[in-house]
Amino acid sequence: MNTPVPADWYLLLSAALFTMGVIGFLSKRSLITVFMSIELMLNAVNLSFVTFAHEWHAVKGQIFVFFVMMVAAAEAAVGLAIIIAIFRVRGTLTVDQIDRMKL
Amino acid sequence: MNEPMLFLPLIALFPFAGFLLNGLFGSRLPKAIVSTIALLFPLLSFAVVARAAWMVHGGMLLPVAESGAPTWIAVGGFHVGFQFVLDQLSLVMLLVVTGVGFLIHLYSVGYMEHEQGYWRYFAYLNLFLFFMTVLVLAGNYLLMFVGWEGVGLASYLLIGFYIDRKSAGDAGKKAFVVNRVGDFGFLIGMFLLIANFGTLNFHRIGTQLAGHPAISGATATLICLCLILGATGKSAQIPLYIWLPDAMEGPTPVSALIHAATMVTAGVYMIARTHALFDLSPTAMMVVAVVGTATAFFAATVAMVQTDIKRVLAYSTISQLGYMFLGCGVGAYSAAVFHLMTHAFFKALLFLAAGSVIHGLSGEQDMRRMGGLRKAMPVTFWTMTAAVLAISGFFPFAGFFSKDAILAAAFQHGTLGKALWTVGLITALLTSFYMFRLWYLTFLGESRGAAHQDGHGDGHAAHAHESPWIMLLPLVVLALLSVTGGWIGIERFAGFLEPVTGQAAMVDAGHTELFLSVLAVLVAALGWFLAHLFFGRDGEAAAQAAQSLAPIRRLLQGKYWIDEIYTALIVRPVQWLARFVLGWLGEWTLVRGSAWLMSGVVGLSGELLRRWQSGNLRSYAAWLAAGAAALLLFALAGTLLGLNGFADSIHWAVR
Amino acid sequence: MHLVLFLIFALFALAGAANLLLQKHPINSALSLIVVMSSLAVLYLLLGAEFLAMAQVIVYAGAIMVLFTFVVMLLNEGREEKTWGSHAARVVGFPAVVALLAVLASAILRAGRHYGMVSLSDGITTTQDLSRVLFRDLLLPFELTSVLILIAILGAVALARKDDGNA
Amino acid sequence: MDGMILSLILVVPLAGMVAILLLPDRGKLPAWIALLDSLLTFVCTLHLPAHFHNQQAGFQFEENLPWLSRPAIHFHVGVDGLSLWLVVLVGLLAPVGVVASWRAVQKNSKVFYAMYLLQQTAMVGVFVSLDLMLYYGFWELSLIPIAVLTAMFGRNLGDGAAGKAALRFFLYTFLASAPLLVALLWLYAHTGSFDYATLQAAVASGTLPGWQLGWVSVAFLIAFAVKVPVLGLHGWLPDLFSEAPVAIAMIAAGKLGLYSLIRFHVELFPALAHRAAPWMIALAAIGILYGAMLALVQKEFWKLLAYATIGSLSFCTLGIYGFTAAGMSGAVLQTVNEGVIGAALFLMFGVLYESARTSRMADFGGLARQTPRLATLFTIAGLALIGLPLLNGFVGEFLVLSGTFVGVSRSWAAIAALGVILSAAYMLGAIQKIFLADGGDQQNGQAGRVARDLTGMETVTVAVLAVLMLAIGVQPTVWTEAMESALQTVTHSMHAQGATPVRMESGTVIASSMGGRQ
Amino acid sequence: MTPDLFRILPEVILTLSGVLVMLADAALEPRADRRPLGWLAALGVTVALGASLWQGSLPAGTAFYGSVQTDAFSTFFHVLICGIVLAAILLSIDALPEGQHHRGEYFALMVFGAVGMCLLTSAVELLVVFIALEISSISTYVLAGYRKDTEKGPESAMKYFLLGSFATAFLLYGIAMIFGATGTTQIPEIATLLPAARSHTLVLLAFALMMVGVLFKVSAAPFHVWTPDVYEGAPTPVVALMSTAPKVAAFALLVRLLYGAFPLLHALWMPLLWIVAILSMTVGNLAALRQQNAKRMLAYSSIAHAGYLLAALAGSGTEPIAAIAFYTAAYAAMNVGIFGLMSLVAGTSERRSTIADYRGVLAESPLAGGLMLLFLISLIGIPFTGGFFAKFYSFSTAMQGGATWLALIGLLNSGIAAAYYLRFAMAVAQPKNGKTAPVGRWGVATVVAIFAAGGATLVLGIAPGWVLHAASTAAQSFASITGF
Repeated sequence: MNTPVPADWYLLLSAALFTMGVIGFLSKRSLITVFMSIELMLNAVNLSFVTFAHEWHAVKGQIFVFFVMMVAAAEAAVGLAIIIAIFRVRGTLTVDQIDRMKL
Repeated sequence: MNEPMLFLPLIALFPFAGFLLNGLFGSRLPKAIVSTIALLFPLLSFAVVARAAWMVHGGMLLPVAESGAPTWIAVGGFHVGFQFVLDQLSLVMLLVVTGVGFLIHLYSVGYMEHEQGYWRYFAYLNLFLFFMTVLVLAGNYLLMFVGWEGVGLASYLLIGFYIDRKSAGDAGKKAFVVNRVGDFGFLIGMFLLIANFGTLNFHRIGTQLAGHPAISGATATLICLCLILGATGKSAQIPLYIWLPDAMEGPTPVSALIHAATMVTAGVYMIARTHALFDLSPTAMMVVAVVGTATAFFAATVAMVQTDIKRVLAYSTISQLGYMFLGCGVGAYSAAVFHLMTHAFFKALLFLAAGSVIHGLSGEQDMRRMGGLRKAMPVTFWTMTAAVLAISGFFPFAGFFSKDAILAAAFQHGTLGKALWTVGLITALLTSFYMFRLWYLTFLGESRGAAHQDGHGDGHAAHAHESPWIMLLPLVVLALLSVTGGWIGIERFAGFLEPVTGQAAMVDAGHTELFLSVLAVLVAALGWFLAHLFFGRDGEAAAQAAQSLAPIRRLLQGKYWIDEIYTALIVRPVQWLARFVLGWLGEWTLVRGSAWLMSGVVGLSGELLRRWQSGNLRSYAAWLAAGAAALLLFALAGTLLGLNGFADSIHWAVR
Repeated sequence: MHLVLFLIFALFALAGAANLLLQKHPINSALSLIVVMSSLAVLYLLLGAEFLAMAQVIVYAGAIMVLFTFVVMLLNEGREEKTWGSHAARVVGFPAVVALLAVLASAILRAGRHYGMVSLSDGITTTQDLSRVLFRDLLLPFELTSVLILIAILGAVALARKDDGNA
Repeated sequence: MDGMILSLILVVPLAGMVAILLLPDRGKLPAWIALLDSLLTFVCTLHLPAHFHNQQAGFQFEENLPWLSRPAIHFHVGVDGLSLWLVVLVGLLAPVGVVASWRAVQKNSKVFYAMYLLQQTAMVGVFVSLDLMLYYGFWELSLIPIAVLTAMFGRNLGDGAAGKAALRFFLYTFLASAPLLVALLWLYAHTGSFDYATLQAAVASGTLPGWQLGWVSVAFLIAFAVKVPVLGLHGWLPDLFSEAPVAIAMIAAGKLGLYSLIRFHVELFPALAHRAAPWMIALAAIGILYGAMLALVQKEFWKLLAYATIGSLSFCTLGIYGFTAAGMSGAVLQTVNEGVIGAALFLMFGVLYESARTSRMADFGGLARQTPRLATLFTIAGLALIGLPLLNGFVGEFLVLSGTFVGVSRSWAAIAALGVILSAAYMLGAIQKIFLADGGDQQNGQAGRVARDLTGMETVTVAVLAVLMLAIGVQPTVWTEAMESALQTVTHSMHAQGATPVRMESGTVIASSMGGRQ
Repeated sequence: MTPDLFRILPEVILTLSGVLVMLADAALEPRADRRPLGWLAALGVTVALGASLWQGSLPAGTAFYGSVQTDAFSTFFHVLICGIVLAAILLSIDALPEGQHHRGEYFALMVFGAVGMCLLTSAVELLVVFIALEISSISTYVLAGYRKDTEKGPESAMKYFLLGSFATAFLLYGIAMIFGATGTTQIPEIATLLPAARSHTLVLLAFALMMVGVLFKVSAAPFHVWTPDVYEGAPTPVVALMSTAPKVAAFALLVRLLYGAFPLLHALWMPLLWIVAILSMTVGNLAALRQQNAKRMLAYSSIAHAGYLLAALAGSGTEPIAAIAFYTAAYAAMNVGIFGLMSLVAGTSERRSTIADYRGVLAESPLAGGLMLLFLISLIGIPFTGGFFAKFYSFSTAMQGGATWLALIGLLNSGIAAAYYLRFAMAVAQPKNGKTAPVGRWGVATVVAIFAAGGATLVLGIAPGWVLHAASTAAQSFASITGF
């Protein structure tokens, strides 16, 4: 009924999500989705935190997640503002086209 | 014993003072003062020499070395001072140098009167006297080398005196550089002396040689050969004679002083001065003799076909210097020096007379445009005649005695000596021939000035005029010396020099010598006769002969193409080597190229790294991810590869 | 029960993440992300983090993702196009990602034996526990967050505001 | 006074620099300050020979103040017979450089003279430092003014050649001094000191790890060899000579590197220097010929001077690495000579260049009439360069060659002596092309027409140098006597470590160096 | 017993002055001159600097339940960071275009950023580290994009932001892992609990992931790719700030992590940092060689400098920490100086961007040109400038740790580096015939900032003893507390 799950399954899921976030960062063409990939990575990390908090019976892990959320919110505000700013001057959000600075 | 006060340094310093005064202020001084300075200081110098000579005559013992000579170079145990020594040999030389030198200064006042840079000329001339006296008075090789190089410098400056003429500059440069080749030998010779004797002092080397006569012949030969190279440079012998004909670009009095009477004899002087060493090396002696004889003959042949009056004299000088070398080479040092002295008289006279002719013809030097000057320039003619007779070896002119002495010595010098004597005798014939050729072409016959001129004014000969007295006076004095200079006789002369040059070589004076003397005079007469045959009349014979001997003539006129051969064999390869091997391969490819290669590789990798920066966010992320992966792998490699406990054993147990 | 829930929501999360990657339109990606986040909220519950589960839904899925969708709408950016701006992303990035995942996974697997099992009822953290730590031990970070938020507001305003021509 | 004089010599130029920086850039004001200041420095440097005790071994006028405690760096300065004349030489050349720049530098003279005086301090610092870190500091510092002033006041600014030359110079020397710093740090790590005497004792004691010490000495050697420059490492020199302003070019080569070779290679690592000597001798002897031959075919005077300099600096190297008393004192003397002669030639051709803006010798011709003072002094300097006896070049060359010939190797000495022939050829060729007629070709000599003669100040300056050439040439003992005791110390310490004069023949370079390794 | 508040006094002052600037900004007329705000911010930072110095006199200790720790180490970096921010604010006062509004936010962001950076150097709780890092990062993200009407400004901010967050995610993951391995996030506790960690594999993983984040912040290769692009697009005074202050803070963090949390992994991170150091220097220097854009070139150079800094970690004992402290100080002085001058010379519109554009500066303005040369010379590492002693200490530390090869490679690298610095210097020195853009006006603020930087560069080069003493005190205090 209450079959326990090994903790490392959660960690594996976290690693998988983290990696998929990285893949998203590498492959998505739209700035917004790239940003979403980062959120995905943060979420993955959060899962690890919660898992470890559970394992250590330490509240700190959960509080960490709480702070990550706040940071994510702050980042989202700034990040989206940057995206808006870039859209204003470039008129596009395609990553591959925003490469004016190079070499 | 009180040291006689000879004031030897003054002999050198007087002309130097003249040089400084004229050199620094001459351009702003009036000509008269320049001339006064220029004449006064050599005269003072001559006076000191004359005083010394008088004292010697009065029984003063030679050699005299001024004590307390200042140090020049002193490093470690090696020590060289400004040491002046007067002995019989240097006294003779000094008398010639300052005496003839002064006469030529005097002559120059007239000859150079209208030249630009009058002050400069005299400054150089005084500088020359300074260095020449240093050379002669030097008590060690290094100081001698100072004079040696210094006279070269003065010669360079005077040859290039006409700064508007490119050929003059070229000639000056050539003289200096060729002399430097000789100096190279001299330097190496000195180094060998230092290595073997630890000193460069003549006296001390002499003592050591006397103390250890067992110094290896090979060493002596090596040193001597090096010194010979030096001597051939300065004294214009094969293989380094080539600069002297070109040196005629200088003003004629310079040719008389430097390139006939004094400087070029420095090689002979040096060999005589070093004879103790040469005596140890028969090989070196043979080389000297052969080089001298070959040069004498060779130069005489070339002199036969020269048309430039000064060049004839230049080759003649080379030829006569060859005699002196021959003298040295057969051990007749005193004879060589004797000839050196008489040669100084008559060759200086020849040049000065030629200068007078050139002066009278407003600069014409080509004998083909001369002729018939006897009447226009009587004093010049008669003095010149005396000189021609002297050089050709007619009795009782000076040249007869000295040349005879050399040839006699050669004749008595074994088998090789006989051969050398033969060549020397033939050379005497040629000498006589080309000197009379010159005599005929210049003074006798008709004036040919008009025949050759190409529309630039009238023939020079028509306007020829005798030179002013100030030029004629030296001519007359030298003519007297050319006539009487030999009367002192070789025996007495050799006796006088004996303390320096050692035992005279000839032992068997008598019938043989008389025979040889007569033969020599006959040969000279034959030369005159031949010259008369070819040039004494209308020159048809000469033309015919020239026709029939065309190839030889071409060879001679081309001066055996020695200059060209040297250019092709030495100058060009050196330039080629410098330009292509060093310049292109060394400098461009190796030095620059390696730097370029390095900077190129670095720059290229920089460029590649720069291109890495694509500007694309995804690429950057990819690199970040790759870096992260690498870092993770690095940190975890041990653990993950299953090296269980790797991390634990290595990483934990560090402390 | 725990296992089942875990499997289901883990699959949801993975599927959402995969969908995020596959979708061409940002709005679809955003919705997929919301799926991931919601699934994670459930997993948090499974791990006994009640408060976080709520916060996850409210803050993340609710606030942040709304912001995202809002910006997507605002900028009206259409489907993303297949552009080829980066070779490195494919040539270097994907091997790197594979390596990354491999390292992470194998490390976690190795470490896993040191960690226990998670069952539904153990170690539920109450908000009270949370706040005790938060407002005492971690007061400083908490206060710092205010500075962070302040900066975020300042920055967002500074960047997103449209300047007048002359200003 | 004796205890402070070196600091004073170091500070006076710096004070002048500050004064120039603070005062306005109006007219000739910076130039005057620089001139007076450098003359003052020169007077200060003259204090050294005046109060120098020839017989006394070791360093004099020493000052030793702690600068940093950890790492232990001291402001430790002092001179001995080796550095004495070089300090004076730097003092002498400073006003010469100002005079040489008097007309050439018109714009931005403030920057120029400020940098110039900085260079002054740096060079003196190199010669007097007895703390290796302090030494290294001055050594590196001396690169900056040369590079900057070349870039700013160089000849061909338009096409960027000046900047490139400056860059090349800097990179060559800076890259080479990177291993030097590593070597210094290594020595410090093993001895805990940068003090010269301490390090010398440490090296001599043989307690330092051998093979690494070998590399340390090689690092020293390379850094200095580039600066000299020794043959093969001279890539920067021709360009710098062609591009740098006269006052800079005249101090760029020679002195610093040669001094460092003696002081910090031969004296510090006698045994290792001994092992390197066969190679250095071979390089030097070939360098003499190489430089002279290339000088022979140059068309531009600056290039000619560059290769001529390589030749005459090779003489110095040859003397140093023969380890003979004559050779070494000849080398030091020759270093001074090269400075004096080079300065004179640079100044004079600089005057010509400044008006004609070309250094092709063929563009001149027949200047002797137009610029008699220049022609005369130029000829004197040229003759000094090619080693005419009674002028300074001869004594140096003679001592080096005789030392090498007698003590080291006859064949290498003979090869080196061949240089005397070639040097005459190229120098006289240059004099002829510039000052004498060139065959009446009307196209030539255009540049010459705008040339001017030396001004009064320039004449006096060059005349002073010319008198000095004569003075050194006639009385070299005054100079060599002061070196004697220092050189004895050198040779003594070398003998103590088994480094006798190198005996070799040209064919045995490799053999002997192999043999030395066992 | 020191009140907890004293331990974060500088941060409090900074926060308050930031808020004050914001409020004053709001109170000012829309069209009013905003420069007084800059002075206000500068005043706040100055007071904070004073407070940091005062903190140095407090006994070392922790506050807020072991969240922060102040000691000589944190004081050193606090002072340094406050100094940099102060200079950056002063540079900005004159550099931002006249009449541009919202400068209040700009100055406030700088001041708030300083809060994060300062805190980063004293934080011993990883949560505080994380928040402080985010504060400092977010403010610099925004500042980087401050010229949002240009094409490059937002792009710069975007790249910085996304890559920064990407790296932060790694750091955070690492924190999670270390939490999972040891059950704590307090640095001192980590060190003590490390041997008893649940899984050593996880520790290694955590360490590696955290290194990714920190090495990104110090822009060490191969995590450097963002640097040139971000510097190019950001306003120059901001570059002066963000090429120094966040890096200084990140190095302090790196030291804290390496010596404070992971001293046991010494044998692991030593070779790792060797590689990273060599890679950073080489990549940075080589890529800078052909660079034409001045700011990009200096960006690459800052990568190389990160390499030189990391080289010091090869040493043993407390030396590396002292060397890093000293190096960061010298590096800050010269980088602030050079970017300040570039800002002054290039003007607010940044009309000079390539190196060739700087041709003739020395002739145009000997003062500006001369100072530029000074800073470039210092960057090359010529003696009697701060840059020399910085390199000297770094490499001599490495040598004493036995890393001769590292020192050799590093110094050869600095030889290569000389090429591009000098190319810049040559350009500055070479006169230009054509028309040159005039050098900007020397405002009081600029003069103070640049002269302070120049003075610091010279003092660090001629009399480094004082700063070195402070640095080694910092190192020793750090060592005595962490007890490694």
